[in-house]
Amino acid sequence: MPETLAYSAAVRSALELLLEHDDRVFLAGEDIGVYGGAFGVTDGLIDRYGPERIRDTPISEDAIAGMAVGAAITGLRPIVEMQFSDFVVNAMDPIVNQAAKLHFMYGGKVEVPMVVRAPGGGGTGAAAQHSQSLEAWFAHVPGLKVVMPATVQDACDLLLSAVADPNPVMLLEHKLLYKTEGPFVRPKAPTDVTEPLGSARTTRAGTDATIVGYSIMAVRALEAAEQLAERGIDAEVIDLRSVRPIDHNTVRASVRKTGRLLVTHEAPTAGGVGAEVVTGVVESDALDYLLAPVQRVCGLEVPMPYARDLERAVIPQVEDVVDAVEQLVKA
Amino acid sequence: MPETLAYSAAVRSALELLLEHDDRVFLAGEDIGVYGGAFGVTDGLIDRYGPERIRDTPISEDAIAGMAVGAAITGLRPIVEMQFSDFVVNAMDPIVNQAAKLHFMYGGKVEVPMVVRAPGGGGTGAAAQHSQSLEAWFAHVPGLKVVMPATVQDACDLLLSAVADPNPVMLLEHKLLYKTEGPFVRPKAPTDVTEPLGSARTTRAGTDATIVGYSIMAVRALEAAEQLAERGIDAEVIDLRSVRPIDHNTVRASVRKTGRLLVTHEAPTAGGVGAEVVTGVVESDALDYLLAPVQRVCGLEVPMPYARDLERAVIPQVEDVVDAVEQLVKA
Amino acid sequence: MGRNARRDPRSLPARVLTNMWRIRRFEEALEELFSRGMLHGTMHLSIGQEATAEGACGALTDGDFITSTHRGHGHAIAHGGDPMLMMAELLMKDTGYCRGRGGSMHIADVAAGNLGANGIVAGSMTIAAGAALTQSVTDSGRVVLCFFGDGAANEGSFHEAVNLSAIWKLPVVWLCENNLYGMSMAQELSTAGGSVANRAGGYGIEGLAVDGNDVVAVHDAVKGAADKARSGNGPTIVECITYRYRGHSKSDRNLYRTQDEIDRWRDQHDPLARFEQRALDSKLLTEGDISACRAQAAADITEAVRQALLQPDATADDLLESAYA
Amino acid sequence: MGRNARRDPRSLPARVLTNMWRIRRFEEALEELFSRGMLHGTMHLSIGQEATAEGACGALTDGDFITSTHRGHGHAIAHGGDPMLMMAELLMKDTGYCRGRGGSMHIADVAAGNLGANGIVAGSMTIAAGAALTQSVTDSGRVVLCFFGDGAANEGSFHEAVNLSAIWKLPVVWLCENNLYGMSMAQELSTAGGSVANRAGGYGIEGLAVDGNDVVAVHDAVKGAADKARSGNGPTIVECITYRYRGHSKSDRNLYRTQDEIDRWRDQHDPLARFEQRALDSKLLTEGDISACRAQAAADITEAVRQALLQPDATADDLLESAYA
Ligand SMILES: Cc1ncc(C[n+]2csc(CCOP(=O)(O)OP(=O)(O)O)c2C)c(N)n1
Ligand SMILES: Cc1ncc(C[n+]2csc(CCOP(=O)(O)OP(=O)(O)O)c2C)c(N)n1
Ligand SMILES: [Mg+2]
Ligand SMILES: [Mg+2]
Repeated sequence: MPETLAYSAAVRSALELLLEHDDRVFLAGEDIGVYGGAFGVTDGLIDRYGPERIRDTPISEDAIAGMAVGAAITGLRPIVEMQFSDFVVNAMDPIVNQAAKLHFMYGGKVEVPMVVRAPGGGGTGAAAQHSQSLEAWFAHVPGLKVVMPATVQDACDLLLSAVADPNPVMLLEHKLLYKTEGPFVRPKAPTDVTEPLGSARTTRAGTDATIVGYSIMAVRALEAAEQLAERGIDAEVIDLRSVRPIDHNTVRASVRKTGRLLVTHEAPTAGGVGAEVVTGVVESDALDYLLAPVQRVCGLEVPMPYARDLERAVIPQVEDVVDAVEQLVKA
Repeated sequence: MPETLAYSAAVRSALELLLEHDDRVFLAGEDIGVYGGAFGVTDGLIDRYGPERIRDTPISEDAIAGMAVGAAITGLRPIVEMQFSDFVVNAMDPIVNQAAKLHFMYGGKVEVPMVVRAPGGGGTGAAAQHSQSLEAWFAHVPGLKVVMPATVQDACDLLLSAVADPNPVMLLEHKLLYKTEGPFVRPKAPTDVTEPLGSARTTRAGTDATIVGYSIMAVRALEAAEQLAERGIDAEVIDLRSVRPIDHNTVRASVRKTGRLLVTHEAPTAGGVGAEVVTGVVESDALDYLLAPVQRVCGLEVPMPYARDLERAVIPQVEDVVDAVEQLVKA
Repeated sequence: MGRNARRDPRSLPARVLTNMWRIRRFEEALEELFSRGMLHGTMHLSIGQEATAEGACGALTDGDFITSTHRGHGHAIAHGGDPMLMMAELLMKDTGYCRGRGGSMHIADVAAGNLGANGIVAGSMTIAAGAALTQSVTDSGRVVLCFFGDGAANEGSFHEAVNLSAIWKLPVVWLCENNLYGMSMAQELSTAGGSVANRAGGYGIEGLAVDGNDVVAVHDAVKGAADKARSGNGPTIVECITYRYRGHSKSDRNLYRTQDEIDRWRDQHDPLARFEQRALDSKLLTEGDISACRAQAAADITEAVRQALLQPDATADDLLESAYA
Repeated sequence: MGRNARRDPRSLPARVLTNMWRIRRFEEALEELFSRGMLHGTMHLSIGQEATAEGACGALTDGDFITSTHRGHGHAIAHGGDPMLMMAELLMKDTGYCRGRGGSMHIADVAAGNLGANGIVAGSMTIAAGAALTQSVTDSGRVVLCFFGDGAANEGSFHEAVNLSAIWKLPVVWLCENNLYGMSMAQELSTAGGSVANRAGGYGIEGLAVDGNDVVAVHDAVKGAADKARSGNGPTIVECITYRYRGHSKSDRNLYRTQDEIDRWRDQHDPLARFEQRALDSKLLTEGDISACRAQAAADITEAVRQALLQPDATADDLLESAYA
C-alpha cells in the first residue's frame, strides 16, 4: 500500500537512502545543514549524517559545482543543491564546460557522476531573479542529462536513478511542488529503483489531443485533461520527466493517435523545451497525422514579475491549457 | 561601388564609427588593446582611442559583463568582448539576471544599452571548451536580443544597430567568418544604418525547399543552394540574422511557397534555435503547406572534438545540407 | 537628487535619528502587512542594521549613487527613497517604484541615485564597479557606494569587482554589512581570513572594520572612504559589524543561532537606542526631540502605508511590452 | 602511479635535468610539427617554465594528484605522463591520451593522477578543491597540486576555490605559475595587490613567492606546502615567478613586451642552464652527465614522435556514443 507523502519528503527519503547505502554519497550546498535548505528538503539530515556528509557551503555556487566535479572524478558521489535554480548562472562553467565535457574530452577515461539539484519556477512572488525555469539551457548541452520530476514518486525515484547514473545529471525540482502530496512507495534500497532516465510517462490515455508537459505543467496538464473530459474532450497527457534526453517516441506515438499536439511548460515559450518536443514530432512521419497547427502554452516572454496577478498572467495556468486544447480540437 | 572587406575589418569599422561619433561608447575585454583581440578585431584601436576607451581587462568575465551593466545604466554605451563565447559561462549572472531583467524589474525606469560581442563556433581545432555555439541559451531569455551576422555588411550594420538599441544585445560572431571577405558599403555615420534587429533576409529565392540558417550556416546554406541548383533543385535560403527575436513571418511565407523546410545551425541539434524556427512554422497555418517532415542539419550531440576529421564530422558541412535537401525534396 | 535633496530644517542628529526610526517602522509595517496576507513573496528585513544604512548613505553627497542588496529597504530609505513608493511597490501597485514588477528585492530609483536592490548575492558588485567607471570617465565627481553582505564576500563576483575597482582606481566604496550570518552560515565559518576588511590587503586597498551599530562611526568611515574615492584615490572596503534581529527571511526558524545571542544584540547594542543615548549624553538632542523624531517616523510610515494602499493596482495590460525598452 | 613510478636508477639531479629537457624538447617538437601543418588548433608552450613544472611535481609523492592548465604539457610530463601518448593526442591519434578528442588543452591521465589540463582559465581550481575534498574525507593521505596562471588569479573561481580550501582545510597546494603575463596583460597591471601570494593573507593561509626558474627552490616550497597539506594543515599558495619565451599561443605577435625582455630572461635566467650550472658547481653532475641527460631527453622525445606517428588515427566511428559514460 502506498503511503501519502509530500514531494519534498520524497526527495529527502531518496537522499536518506543514498546516504545510508553509499559511503561515497555526500550533499553540499548553501544552508542545507541546520537550516534544512531554503525549501526544507534536507531538514534534519545533518543531525543524522553530520556536517561532513551534509556540507554547508559558503555562498559560492561556482565552487560548489566545481568542487562536485573534482569530487566525482576522484570517486565520490556528490549531490549538490543550488538554492534557487537562478543561481546556477554562477555555476555554468563547472556544469557546462567541465562536468558535461570531461568524459568526452578526456577520451572516455573519466566519469563525472554528480547530481545538481535545483528548485526552479515561479508562483512564490519572488520575482525575476528567483523564479526562472532554465532547463532549456541544460537540455541543449551534450554530456548532461536533465530530469524534472512532477510526482512524489518520481521525486524520489528519478533522484535515485540520477545518482546511479555515471553522468552529470541536473535534477530540477519545482518550488510549488515541494508541498504537494501524493502516493509513495518507499524503496528499500537505492537499487530497488530502476527507473531509467529519459523515458516519458503517459499519465492519462486519450484520443482527441496530446498534451505534453513536465514538472508542474505535467500536473496542471492532468488537471486540465480532467476538466476537458467534463467538456467531452478526451486528452492524452504525457509527463516528459526528462528533458534531455527527450522520449520523442512516446510523443510521436501519441500524436499518431490523437492528431493534435499541445506542449506546455512554465519557461518562456521562445527557445523552450517545447520547441524541441514539437520538432521531434514534425521531423518524423508523425507530421502526417497532425490535424491542426501545434499549440504551446508556456511562459510569457517577460521576466517574472512580482505582483500576484502579473505573475499569474505570466505562468501558464490550468485554464490556459484547457482553453488551448479546446481551440485545438475545434481547429 | 562596394569595396571588398574582411568580416573582422567590417566589425572594426563599425567600432571605429561608433567610437568616432559617440563619446559614450567604449570597448572592454581581455587583450583587446595592444594585442588587438584574440581574433584581431580590435587591432590598432587602442592607438587611436587610447586605453580609456579600449579597455584591457583582467581575466574576469563576470566583472567585464557586470561592469558593462553598471556603465550602461549610468549613461555609457559599453561594447564588451568575451574572448571566446565559451567564456560567457562566467558572465551569465550579469547578462541574464541583470542586463536582461533590469528594465522590466525596475518598472521600465532604466535602460541597459550594452552589447556583448562573442566569437563562437568550431572548425579551429580548439576543442570542446573553445568551440561552442551558445546562442540558444540567450535566445531563450526575455529581455535580451541576439544577433548573428553572416555577411561582411551585416557584421558592421548589425553591430551599429545593436549599439543603437536601448536593450542589451548579444552579438555572436563566428570565428571562421572573421577572415571571409565580401562586398561592403561603408556607412558614414552610425545613423546611416537603420537595419532593424530581428529581421531575416532571404538571400536566395527558390521554389523547391526552404533552407533557414544563420551565421556561418547561412553562408554554407547559400553554397549548398548553388550546388543544389546544379542538380536541378531550386532552394530558397533565409539568413535568420537574429535568433531573438526570430522573424517567423519570413520563414512561414517561404514555407507556404516551397512546402519543405530545412533548418541548419552549428550548435547541437537538440534544443537549438532550429527547433524554435520549426515550431514557429508548425504552430501557424504554414503547417498545412508542409509536404514532408522538416529536416535539421545541425551539430552532433557531442562536445566539440579536437581531431580534424572528428571536428568536421560534428559540424554541419555544405554537403550535409545538400544531401539533406535532396532527400527532403525526394520525400 | 538623493537623500539631501529632501530639505529638512531640523538638526542633523534629529534627521539621522528620524531616518533610522523610519527604516525600523517601515520594516515593522511590512511585517504587519505580511501577517495580514497583503504582501506576496518573502522579504528580508533589516531591523537592527539601521545605523549602517543611515550612517553610510548619510556620508554621501547629492548625486552619489548606491547599489543595494536583497536586504535593501533600509538602504533605499537612507538614500532618500520615498517610503510611500516603496510600500506601493510591495503592495503590488502600479505607482510603486517598479510598477509592481520588482517587489522587495528590486527596489530601485535610478534617477535618484539608487541603482537598485538585487536578488543575487554579490550581483550588484560588478554593476557598482561599472557605475563607478562612468563617474570616473565622465569626471562627475560622484562616488558609488556598494552595499553587500558578509556572505557575498565569498562570491567570485566580489573578487572580480574589487580587483577591477582597485586596478582602475574606481570611485567606489565597498560597504560590507557584516551581520554575522549569510542566511544560516556564520560569517566566521564561511569566510577564510577572519574578516572581510582583512581581504582588502590582497587587493592593495584599504580595509577597515567599524561598529556598524554606531551610526557616527559608520558615517565617519564612509565619509573618509568616499572623499578618498572622490579625489581619485580608489576604493576602500568598509566592513560594518552589525546584526539582524529577524530571521533571514520569512521562512527562517533561527536554528543556527541562539535566542540569547539575539537578545543580547537587541538589548545591549541596538543602534537606535545607542544613538539616542549618545545624543542625549552629548546634549545634541533632548528627550523631547527624541520623542518628536520617533513620532515623526511613525507618522511618516503610517502615512506611507495609507497612501500606498490607495494607489492603483499593478496591471498586466502592458506586460508584454515591458521586457524591452 | 604518478611520476615516481617510472623507475629510473640515475641520480635525482640527473632525473630532474632530463625531465626538464624532455619538456623543452617536447615543446620544440610540437613547434616543428605545427610548422609542418601536422597539428590542428593552437597550443600554449611552456618553454622557459620547465623548472616550475618539474620542481612542483617532483615534490609530490606517488598517488598525489595534479590539475593543469591550457599551458599544461610541462605539467603532464613532470607528473610522469608519457610523451608518446601526449604526442599521439596532439597528432590526433586514437591511442592518444584523449583519443584525439581533447588535444593540447585537455591532456589528462586521471588514473595516473593527472586530473587534466583545462581550457578555461581558473577552471581547474574548483575541481582541485573537490579532488582534495575526496582525499580529505577518505583520509587518503594524498594531496592535490593545482597549477594556475597569474591571470587566473583574477577569476572569481580562484577566490571561491581558495576560500573553500581554506575553511575546509583541504589538502591542496595552489601553485601559481606567474609568468608575468596573462596573454598580453601584464600581471602587475591586472592584479591589484601586487602579487598573487599576497592574496593568501585575505584567506588566512600562507602564501609564498619563489623563483620559479630555480627548480630546487620550487621543489622545496612545494614540498613544504604538500607536507603541510598532507598533515591536515590546509592549503598554501606558492607563487613561482617564471617566464615564457614563446608567445601566448600561436597567434601572438608579442606586441606587449620587448624582445629585450625576452632575451634577458632567456640569456640570464634560463631554468635549464641555471640548474646545469648549479649541478656542475656543486659537483652533483659532470659535463658528461649533463650531455647524457640532454641526449636522453632528445632521444625520448624523438622516439615519442616517431611512435606517435605510427599510431592509428582517431576515429569518428563511436563519436555519438562518446558523450556519455
Ligand atoms: C547568487 C546567490 N546565491 C544565493 C542566494 C540566496 N541567498 C539570498 S540572501 C543569502 C544570504 C546572504 O548573506 P549576506 O551576504 O551576509 O547578506 P544578509 O542576508 O546577511 O544581509 C543567500 C544565501 C542568492 N540570492 N544569490
Ligand atoms: C575563462 C577564460 N577566460 C579567458 C580565456 C582565454 N585565455 C586563455 S589563456 C589566457 C591567459 C591566461 O593567463 P595566465 O593565467 O597567466 O596563464 P598563462 O597563459 O600565462 O600560462 C587567456 C586570457 C580562457 N581560456 N578562459
Ligand atoms: Mg550577512
Ligand atoms: Mg601568465
